[in-house]
Amino acid sequence: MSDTVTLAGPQQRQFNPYSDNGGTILAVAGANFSVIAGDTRQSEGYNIQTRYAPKVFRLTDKAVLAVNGFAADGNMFVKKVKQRLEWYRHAHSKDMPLRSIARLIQSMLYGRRFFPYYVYNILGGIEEDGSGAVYSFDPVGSYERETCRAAGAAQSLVQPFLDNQIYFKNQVAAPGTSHPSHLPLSDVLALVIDSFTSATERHIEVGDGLEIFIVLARGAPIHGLEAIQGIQEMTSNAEGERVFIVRRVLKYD
Amino acid sequence: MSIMEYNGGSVIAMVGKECVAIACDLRLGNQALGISSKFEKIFPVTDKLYVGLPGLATDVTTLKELFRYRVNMYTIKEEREIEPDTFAHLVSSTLYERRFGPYFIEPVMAGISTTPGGKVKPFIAATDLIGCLNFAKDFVVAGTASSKLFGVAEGLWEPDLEPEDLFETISQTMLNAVDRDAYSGWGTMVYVITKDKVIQRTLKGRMD
Amino acid sequence: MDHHPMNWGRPRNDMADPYGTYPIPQRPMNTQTFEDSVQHTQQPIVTGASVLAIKYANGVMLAADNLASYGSLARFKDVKRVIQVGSSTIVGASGDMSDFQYLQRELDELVIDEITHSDGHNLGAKEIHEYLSNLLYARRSKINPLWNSLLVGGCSPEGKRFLAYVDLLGTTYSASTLATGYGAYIAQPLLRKAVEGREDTLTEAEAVKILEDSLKVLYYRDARSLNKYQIAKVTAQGVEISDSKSQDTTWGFAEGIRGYGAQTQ
Amino acid sequence: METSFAITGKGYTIVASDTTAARSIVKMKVDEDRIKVLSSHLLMACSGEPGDTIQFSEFVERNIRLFQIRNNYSLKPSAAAAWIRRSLAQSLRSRKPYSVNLLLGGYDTTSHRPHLYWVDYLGTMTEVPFAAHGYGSYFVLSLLDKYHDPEAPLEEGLAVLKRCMDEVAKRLIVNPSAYKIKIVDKDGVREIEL
Amino acid sequence: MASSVHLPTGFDFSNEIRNNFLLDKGVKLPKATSTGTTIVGCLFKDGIVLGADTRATEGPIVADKNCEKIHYISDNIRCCGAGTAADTEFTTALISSNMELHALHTGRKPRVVTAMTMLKQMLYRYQGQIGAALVLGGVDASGPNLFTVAPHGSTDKLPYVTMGSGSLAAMAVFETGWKAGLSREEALQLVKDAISAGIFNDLGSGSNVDACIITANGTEMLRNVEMPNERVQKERRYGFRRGTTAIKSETIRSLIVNEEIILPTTEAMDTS
Amino acid sequence: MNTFASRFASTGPLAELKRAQKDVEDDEFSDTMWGTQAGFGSLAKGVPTFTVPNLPDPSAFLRLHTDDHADPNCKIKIAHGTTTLAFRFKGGVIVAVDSRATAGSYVASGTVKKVIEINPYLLGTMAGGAADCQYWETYLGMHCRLHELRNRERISVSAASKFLSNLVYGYKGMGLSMGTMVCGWDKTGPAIFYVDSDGTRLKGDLFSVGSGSTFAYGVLDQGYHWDLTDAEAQELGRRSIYAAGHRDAFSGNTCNLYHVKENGWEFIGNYDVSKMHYDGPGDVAGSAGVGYGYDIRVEGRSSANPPA
Repeated sequence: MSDTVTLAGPQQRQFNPYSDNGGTILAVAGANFSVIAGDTRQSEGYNIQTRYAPKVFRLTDKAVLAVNGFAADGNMFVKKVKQRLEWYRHAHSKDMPLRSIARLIQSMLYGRRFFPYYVYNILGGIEEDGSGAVYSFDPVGSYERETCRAAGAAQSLVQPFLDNQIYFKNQVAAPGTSHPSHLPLSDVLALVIDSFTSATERHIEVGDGLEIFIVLARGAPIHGLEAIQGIQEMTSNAEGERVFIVRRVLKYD
Repeated sequence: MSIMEYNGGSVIAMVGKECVAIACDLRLGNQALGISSKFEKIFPVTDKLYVGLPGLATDVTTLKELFRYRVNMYTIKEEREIEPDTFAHLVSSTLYERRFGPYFIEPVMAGISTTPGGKVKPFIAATDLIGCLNFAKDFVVAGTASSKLFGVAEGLWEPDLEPEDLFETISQTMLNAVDRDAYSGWGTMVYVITKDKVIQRTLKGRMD
Repeated sequence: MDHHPMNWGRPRNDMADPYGTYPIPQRPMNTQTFEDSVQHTQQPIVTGASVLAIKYANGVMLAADNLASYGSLARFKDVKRVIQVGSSTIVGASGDMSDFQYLQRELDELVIDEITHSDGHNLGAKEIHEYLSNLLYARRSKINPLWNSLLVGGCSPEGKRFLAYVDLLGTTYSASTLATGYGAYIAQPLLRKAVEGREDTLTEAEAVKILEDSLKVLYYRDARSLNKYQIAKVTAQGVEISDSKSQDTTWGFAEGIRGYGAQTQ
Repeated sequence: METSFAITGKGYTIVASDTTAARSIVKMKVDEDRIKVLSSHLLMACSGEPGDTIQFSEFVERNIRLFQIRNNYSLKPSAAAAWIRRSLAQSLRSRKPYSVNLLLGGYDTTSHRPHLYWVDYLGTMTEVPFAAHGYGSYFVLSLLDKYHDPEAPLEEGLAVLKRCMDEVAKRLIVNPSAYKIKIVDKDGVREIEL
Repeated sequence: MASSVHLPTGFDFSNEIRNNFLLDKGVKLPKATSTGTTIVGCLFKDGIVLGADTRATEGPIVADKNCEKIHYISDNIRCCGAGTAADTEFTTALISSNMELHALHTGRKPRVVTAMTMLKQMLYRYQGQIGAALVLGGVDASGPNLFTVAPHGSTDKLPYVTMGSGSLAAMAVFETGWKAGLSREEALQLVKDAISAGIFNDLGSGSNVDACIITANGTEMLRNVEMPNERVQKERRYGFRRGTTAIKSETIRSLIVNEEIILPTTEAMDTS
Repeated sequence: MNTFASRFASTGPLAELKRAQKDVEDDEFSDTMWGTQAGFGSLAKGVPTFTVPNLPDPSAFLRLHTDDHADPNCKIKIAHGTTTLAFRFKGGVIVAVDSRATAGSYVASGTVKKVIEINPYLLGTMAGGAADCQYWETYLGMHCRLHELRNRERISVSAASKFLSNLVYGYKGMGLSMGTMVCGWDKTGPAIFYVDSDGTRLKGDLFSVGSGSTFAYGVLDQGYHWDLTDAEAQELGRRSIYAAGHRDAFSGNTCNLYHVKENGWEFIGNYDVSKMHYDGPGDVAGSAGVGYGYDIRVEGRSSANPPA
């Protein structure tokens, strides 16, 4: 490494500006919807700080952001993203498209390359062409568009399960058939819930509550959503995409 | 890097209806570098009992030899085959003996025993590297992919699977878990043990 | 950047010299004794222990003892760790007391600013909590933290209750029961059991009882606590912070105990 | 920067090892033979901690010889490999472990099969169709994945070996100047020049 | 190899040198299973109630959802273990066997203090290296006895004790609820509450409540006396169509010994 | 005492660093921040600025929290691992990369796009910190476009790579991790430049970068010569990435193949490494139609030599 700033001396280690608040988030994109979910436990070490701290936030009617990692960084980051989106709305009189939000998040994260936000982000929503999309980020801003992604404490428990059930990885299709490229919403919701109940069983930092956001493309069929117990609509504009939220209880132990 | 990741490898065992299954990956690595794709980590103890030894490869061989020796001595002295739960305790005490200088192995055992009444009893167990036994009713996992295996198995496993269904479940669990682990993979081998036969299959898994 | 295949892409170890730049290998060096770097508050000095808070039917109630410790020394026994901010907010602090006093000054300034605006808006607990979380997060981002864990409770004149936590890292959360310090381990289980699901029915007397029971357990078990405490409540009618009081404690169980092992007499 | 390779082919095993003995930045010797002939059909290439390699290979050589004198027959490659691995693993538990990496090539005269064992300093052993130790392994394993053929006649096997040497010469920062190459087949051990 | 079926007593340190050698190379040792754990014990009017949760963890992963942490020492003595799971398991097993020998030797019912002394002497000898934090309880000729034993060998004698990562949560429950002369039902309920406080407030503890009631009349082990954390029904079933997994090769070994009885065919005698 | 003095000195690197830190402390997104400001573009106002922790040694801080090799338990795991390669031959430039990103031992993604399409004539590859490559190469793309607008001609590969090299050299020692190949076709013909975060910039015919690069070299060197046909060259690229994907734990999943020709780059295809192992890349030019895998290739062949 160069000698630009060689400041010899031991680093002060008493104060660690980071903490880990556990929890897990995941998102799945469908043909014309996307589902973004996170548990609501916030913990530090073996201590449950609160049983309800949301990790998933509605940004616009077509974009939902899930953050996981260090809660203070996460909340601050969401606050700043919302601020930038608000500015955009004032300047352009429309919501920022999803792919632009993704790029915005990249440059905001990379702006802290040398003092990173300890935040894993997953952005889910509807693209301008009406397709469901999921963007996943690492803490310093590398991102890619995917169909499904889990992040956080139990990512390594949940992600291979989703690989198997959503991408049909390692499954040979029955003779004469092929695997569907997109699953229907009801299947995705069931998989999301099972992912979280499984993660709750095996990971101590996952539990308490589950919040699932569903973003539907403009004019997409309601997929029988109204039948889901306790569903709430959070849409702000009647014309465009619709956002719903479903809450479930997870184990408290 | 953890010492368990030096050579890599993972093992899982599951219980089915009057049967058990145990699976391992076949990779032997030298950290990131793959050396061999034929390194089996599951070894027969008796006809109906298999032990999987994921961990540091030199200890895999050493312990395989040690267990074979001790089981043979047991068989000679007692003039009967070792029962699965007896073997589990043999494994446990062998490892705990080295509490302060452990073998870097987390054994997984799967077998079936027959009760005096003639009922078939599936048996699985795992220990940590110093011999803490875990007798689970559903599945046990060990190795570098253990957290991935836990996640998938918790999602896919169901009680009372027939041998062929158990094979599918354990295979899918193993294949998808090791695909997310850099240090496991390079092929998978599965044993399904039922009361009258042992099916051994090599799976067509990802080779990267 | 390290280019070795096993370590590719990671930061390079500067002690090694992979490119052979220098003909002499680097030798280990002894660091200078007085080589100190920028010093901020890197550890708390005079500290307060737990603060407890719950929501109840009429508002929010906070409790904290009056002790400020200097290490293991019970140094100051009349420190007020719960303060009123504005008309409808109470803030309880644990952690470094000097940092808390600085915060008090900041909060006073904030309130005075707000009054001088006299624009009909009032600083509620939510706003004060937001202010504090921004302040503490900004200070942690400068690696110069204010070493406190704060509980902010409030109740609007309409009766809307607010209770939230913020600490030196800027971590925030809210729940119907909160506790800082050892209270998070010792009192929180009791509070959760007593309060969860009954936030809207607990009477004031019940709330006081719950807090006092928890404080008593803390006094029994937390070596940095004192049997002299204040209970503050904030309701739609405003803030009320009690005088210091104490409880009867019993140590009778100790009578029957002989030794710690085989002794019987 | 020691490099050794070995490959098996139709009825033979070739073991090659570079001949440079270097200490720090100095080459001490350029014709060191690191391949020990353990018995009539067994070869062992040793690399690793200087000193340990020689001590360990001689220890192994003498014991294999002793076995032959006592029993009047030689250990088969698989048996010899198991014994050598065990010795190495046990030495690791002693106060001064041998820190050596081995390639063990042999020819089993009873089954007419060539054998090759890859053994590292921890006592990890596996049988492979081709193997390498040292930094060279990072370059030649992928190459051998593509070019190695278990049924290749000796000439082809040597040609593949040549590829390995060329590749290492091309890419490795310190180019081994020369290699010692030994072949074991049904007729026993012989050394060749390439 | 010095290994034998009859093992020499004590630990085998032969891997120690090698492992230190590996440690020096900068590799990390894997974690042993630990029981973060809430374990408790309290006195009541007729005896002792012990309690434990049933979660075993490896780091943040739950290794065993329903393990047993109340270990058998003798008929009238039980011991709850927290800390390194293997250590609690083997330490209690060793003391249990020594207690049995001691009982046979003396011909008397074993006393709790004897077990306590054996445990503290053993743990002290290993200077905290054996990570077992124990709650020991039982009823003997001297009445009910309840101890804690810390990993370094220090002990404590109190009417109500807790150990493990959930000990603070459980102790809070005891401090508010325990009084001298509790009835059996009250004591059991208090222990259940204390363990539940650990299960729901400490991430290292979880799953079910085990309890054990020891009185002069006998010992009652209440395994899984409360199961507040059963997994909910999954939303879907995850069976696979047979043939979903691609296989490369298969060998089937039949364990049924097929005996075909072939009667010796009487060859036509060569009469020529 | 020297360091004590330097703490209060107004000259020297520490003071400079402090000034820099002070500048960014107050406003994280200063006016020069790249991207939209309140929705209004503020392009090319200069180099972006970054928040630096207020510590004597920020790079040690970064390393403490992000170097997953030094401390596997570090919280912030930046995606890593890769094999990329590019070579020049008579038909242009072949660029082939794998698609795996690992965080510790966890395979974080198997679908990473490691070729960054800077513009229709320029490709950048991505090895090292994924974010570093993505960000700086996107930034490079912007400047290449600006160069085009200013000068009415396309930027040369050499200039583009020099620009990138200068950019990252400015952050040397701060903890960036990037090993990239800028490939393209300009007036001088096909060109490849290797640029990394140390500030190295090398022109060459054949490079492979990343943790699996040695394995790729092993295959690449043996099959490479200038007069390869297009089909042969593409096959060589695929085969080399397969080799690395197979042997290196941190590379694999799929191979993305690009071919840069005179009129711009062309995406040839995406090939699954495991499928290449068992069945080969499929029906594509240059493929022999069989699996690359050693076991597949030598199936049924034995080295036993029993006497006839």
